Amino acid sequence: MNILYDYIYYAGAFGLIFIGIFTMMVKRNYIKVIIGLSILETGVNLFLISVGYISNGTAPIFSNPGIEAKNMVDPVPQALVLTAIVIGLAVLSLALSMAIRLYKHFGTLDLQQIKEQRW
Amino acid sequence: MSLELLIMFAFGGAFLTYLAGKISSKLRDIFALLCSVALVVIVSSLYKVETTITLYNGFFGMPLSMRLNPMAWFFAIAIVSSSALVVLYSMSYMKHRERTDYYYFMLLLINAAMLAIVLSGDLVSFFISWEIMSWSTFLLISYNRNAALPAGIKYIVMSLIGSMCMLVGIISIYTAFDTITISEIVQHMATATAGYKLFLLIIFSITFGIKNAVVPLHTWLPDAYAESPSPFSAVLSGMLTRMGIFGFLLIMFVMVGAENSLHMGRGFFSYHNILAWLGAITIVIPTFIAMLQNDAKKLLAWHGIGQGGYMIVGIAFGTSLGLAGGIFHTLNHAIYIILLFLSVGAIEYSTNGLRDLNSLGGLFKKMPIAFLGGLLGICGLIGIPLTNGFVSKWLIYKTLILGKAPFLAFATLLGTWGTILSVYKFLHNLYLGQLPQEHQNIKKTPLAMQIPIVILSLTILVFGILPGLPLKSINAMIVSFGFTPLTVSIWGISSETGTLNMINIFSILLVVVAIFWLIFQAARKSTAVDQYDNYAAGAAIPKDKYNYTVEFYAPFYRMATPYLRDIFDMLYQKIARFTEFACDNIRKIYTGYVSDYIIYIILFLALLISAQLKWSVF
Amino acid sequence: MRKCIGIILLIIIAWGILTSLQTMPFGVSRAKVANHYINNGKDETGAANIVTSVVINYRAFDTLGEVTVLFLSAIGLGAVLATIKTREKRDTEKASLILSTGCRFLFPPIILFGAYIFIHGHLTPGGGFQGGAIIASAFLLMYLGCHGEKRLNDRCSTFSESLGGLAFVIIGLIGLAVGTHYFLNNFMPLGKFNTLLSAGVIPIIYIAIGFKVGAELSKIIDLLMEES
Amino acid sequence: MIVIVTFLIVAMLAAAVSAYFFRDLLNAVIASCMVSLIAAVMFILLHAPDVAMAEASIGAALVTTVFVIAIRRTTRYEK
Repeated sequence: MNILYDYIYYAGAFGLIFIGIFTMMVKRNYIKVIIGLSILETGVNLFLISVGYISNGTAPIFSNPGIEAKNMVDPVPQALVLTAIVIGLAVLSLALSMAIRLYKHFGTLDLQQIKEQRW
Repeated sequence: MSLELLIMFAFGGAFLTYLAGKISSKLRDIFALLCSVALVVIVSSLYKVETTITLYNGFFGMPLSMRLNPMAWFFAIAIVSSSALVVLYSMSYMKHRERTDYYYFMLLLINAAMLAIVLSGDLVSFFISWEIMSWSTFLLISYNRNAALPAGIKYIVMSLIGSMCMLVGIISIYTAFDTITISEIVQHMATATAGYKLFLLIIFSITFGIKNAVVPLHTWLPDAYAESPSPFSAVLSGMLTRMGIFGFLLIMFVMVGAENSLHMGRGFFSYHNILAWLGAITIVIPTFIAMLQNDAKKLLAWHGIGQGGYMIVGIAFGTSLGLAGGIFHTLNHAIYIILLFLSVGAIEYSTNGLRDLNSLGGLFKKMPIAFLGGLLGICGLIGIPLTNGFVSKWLIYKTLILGKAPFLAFATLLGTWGTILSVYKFLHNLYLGQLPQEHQNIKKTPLAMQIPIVILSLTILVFGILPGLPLKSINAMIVSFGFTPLTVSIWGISSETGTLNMINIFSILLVVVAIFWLIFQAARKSTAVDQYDNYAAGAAIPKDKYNYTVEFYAPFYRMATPYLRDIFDMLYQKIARFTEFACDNIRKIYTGYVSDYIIYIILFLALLISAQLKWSVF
Repeated sequence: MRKCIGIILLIIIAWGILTSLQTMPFGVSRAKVANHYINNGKDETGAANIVTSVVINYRAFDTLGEVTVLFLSAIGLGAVLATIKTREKRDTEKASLILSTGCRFLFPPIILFGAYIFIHGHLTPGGGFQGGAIIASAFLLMYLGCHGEKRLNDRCSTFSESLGGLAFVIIGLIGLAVGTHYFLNNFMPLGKFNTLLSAGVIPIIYIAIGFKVGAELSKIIDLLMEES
Repeated sequence: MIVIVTFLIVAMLAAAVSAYFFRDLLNAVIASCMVSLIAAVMFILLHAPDVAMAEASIGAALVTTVFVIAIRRTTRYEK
């Protein structure tokens, strides 16, 4: 049980990462590839946050006078992930706009067919 | 002070010319001419001045400096005066072309870069100027687009290989001696091992060999000369290619030192002997290839390679006589090849870009000045007495004979025979013979094109009769290399084994010519005929085209063709094609399919991880 | 085929990760820099939320770059979509009165909530990014519910976007000029801890970021929604 | 507690796997929205309220909307 408790978050994070990568590697639909990318990104964020976790810790906010500094979880990965999420949205919407453009041009989202039509 | 002024004038003039061209083309032409004339004035005012200035001190703690000594001055005056003449010539030649601002900018930039090369006092500024020169030359070679682009690319690829070799040499010198200033390198060189010196000699020889077109490395030259605009071909062949000779002098006699570079290796397989033999091959083969060319500029281009061989033989032999011959030949070659290119350019200008020897002819009466230039130019090229080529070739023959090198001497003589045969074809097919119908009303040669041709023709005669003028400063250069000085008078040169005195030859020839002329005048039986009459041999002349100069040397051509293929060019082409093929196949891993790229990334990660797990490499 | 290769590669990577995770136990240690932020952040920046103090004070230059990336992606999106000129007509049903009225009713409270989030960024969880996203979702609601009748005011969004970016940079430059001379220096008085008007420039910058992010995300949604 | 976390993670992975398998892209997007939502809950459990807020508002809401818009302008079904 202890081992499960230690590694359950990591397992979840890497599970997401692997599923995301596998989707990107295997799927031929462009939007499916982008969905894989977003799952991968969520996994990476989860992993970063769980690295900064402290057992029996508190959130890094001095909201009440009684909160002590030594129990706080690591704020640096949180700050990192905060910006990463926003950038992730920007990247995804850019990729999706490319998808729209590709569909307008080729009439399909299948990467194999797009590759064949390219020349 | 005037050295800074010189560099400032050279580079600033180039940029300002470009800006002036944006205002008006007439202003630009005048400005360019004034700039190049000012450079001539400044350089000639620096005669016999020896000075060093530091331009910039902060280049990684190494000073970038300029220095003036006899060698630098000699090359500098040749560069600036030839470029002034070419700028004057270009004023008419380039008048109705496109992109003339760019042309003048590049021409003056090349001029400035060459000045900076010969004046540079350290290897880094030498390298920078060398690169400026190479790149602007590339841009100007491909000025005419179309066929000129491959020529330019060929040039820049080979030139970059050379530059990279030079960079390797410079970095190794910096790591070995911790300095880049040439005068300090000279002092450190005494402590270096013989192997290191040989390494330096070879690696710099590749650079300068490419620039000077020594035979295995010559393939860029014919295309580049033929495809660039004619005035620039003149600069390219006259001075720019001869920066290679300057480099050879720098590395052999200044940096490594004469006593080292002339005793590198043993017997036949010594460095300077192999270089001399390469020079001999460079003389013979290109000269005979030149004979087969039907393009006037290509013919001259192959001669440009061949004449470079004489200089290499002269300086590789390494006696004061040979060195004087090699350096003097550099100057002479510059004079007559610029003259020849300018006169071909005049024909090109008049006939709207025609330079095929088979379709021209009989232009002698239409363009007398260009004919004069062509005639005196080929006289210099062959080395007929009273022209400047004679003196330098005499010095080289003399060196080879005194140095007991009969095969090399034979090679140089063979080269001269080939030269005579091929330049007769050149002269005849352009100026003599029948004038084709369509060239009856060709454009007149403008004055700005005639002046440089006349000046250069006179210079050929002056340097031929009074070789002492340039030989004095060449002598100073040789002394600065540590050789015994020659006894030079204004008429010629004298040594214990023989004397050359041009005034004697001149007066003898004058007397002989006078006698023969008198005899012919007295016993004159022939009558003057029309230019076209002498072909008919009594038969009626066909109206359209009757030109027996077509396929000159055809039997020789049939005989020699199998042996005269340019095998090095073919080799390089094969290497290039193989590289292209390999790259084309490597390119195929970029499938344009997102999932493949992800698989590559994951594959790389997996390889790293398995390497770490198996062998713990990190 | 592709699946087999993918599974094999992922198994290799999983194996490598498994061996390296054993040296990284869960929930015990903190990075050294994090200790500094937690122990001194309260006194140095005056913000109760340490994440905010890291984002806006200690790593504010990163944030500036990140906002720039967001801006660039909005530009790129516009550039990619701008060339599509085909205006296809889809027959969509008009939203009912209740739905559209509800959307219009909810719009101001959501905006207010977003503003609340980014104004209180230094006290409570949240801040400019989250607040900006909430504001963008308010606009999204208007697009979905009111069937494109109400559009984002182009000039207004551009103005607030550039105002936010400009305020960020100008405050940073003032910080460079005043006090200890580094970019985005917290030069204003820190105030009383855990009140709204505290923590120097942090609330101001977070408000600027809120404007900027809100305008950019709304613009992205506007670009994607238009013509469809 | 550990039971809840395990359940959440299993649900999250199941959502991700179903996002892989769904042929209907709209379903796949909803599944990935599920992943983001559960991840937001897990951020709360990991004491990262800021990130949870961002993930819920951006990762779950806005990303999904953007996907839906893109699917609407292209095709709905894979293949």
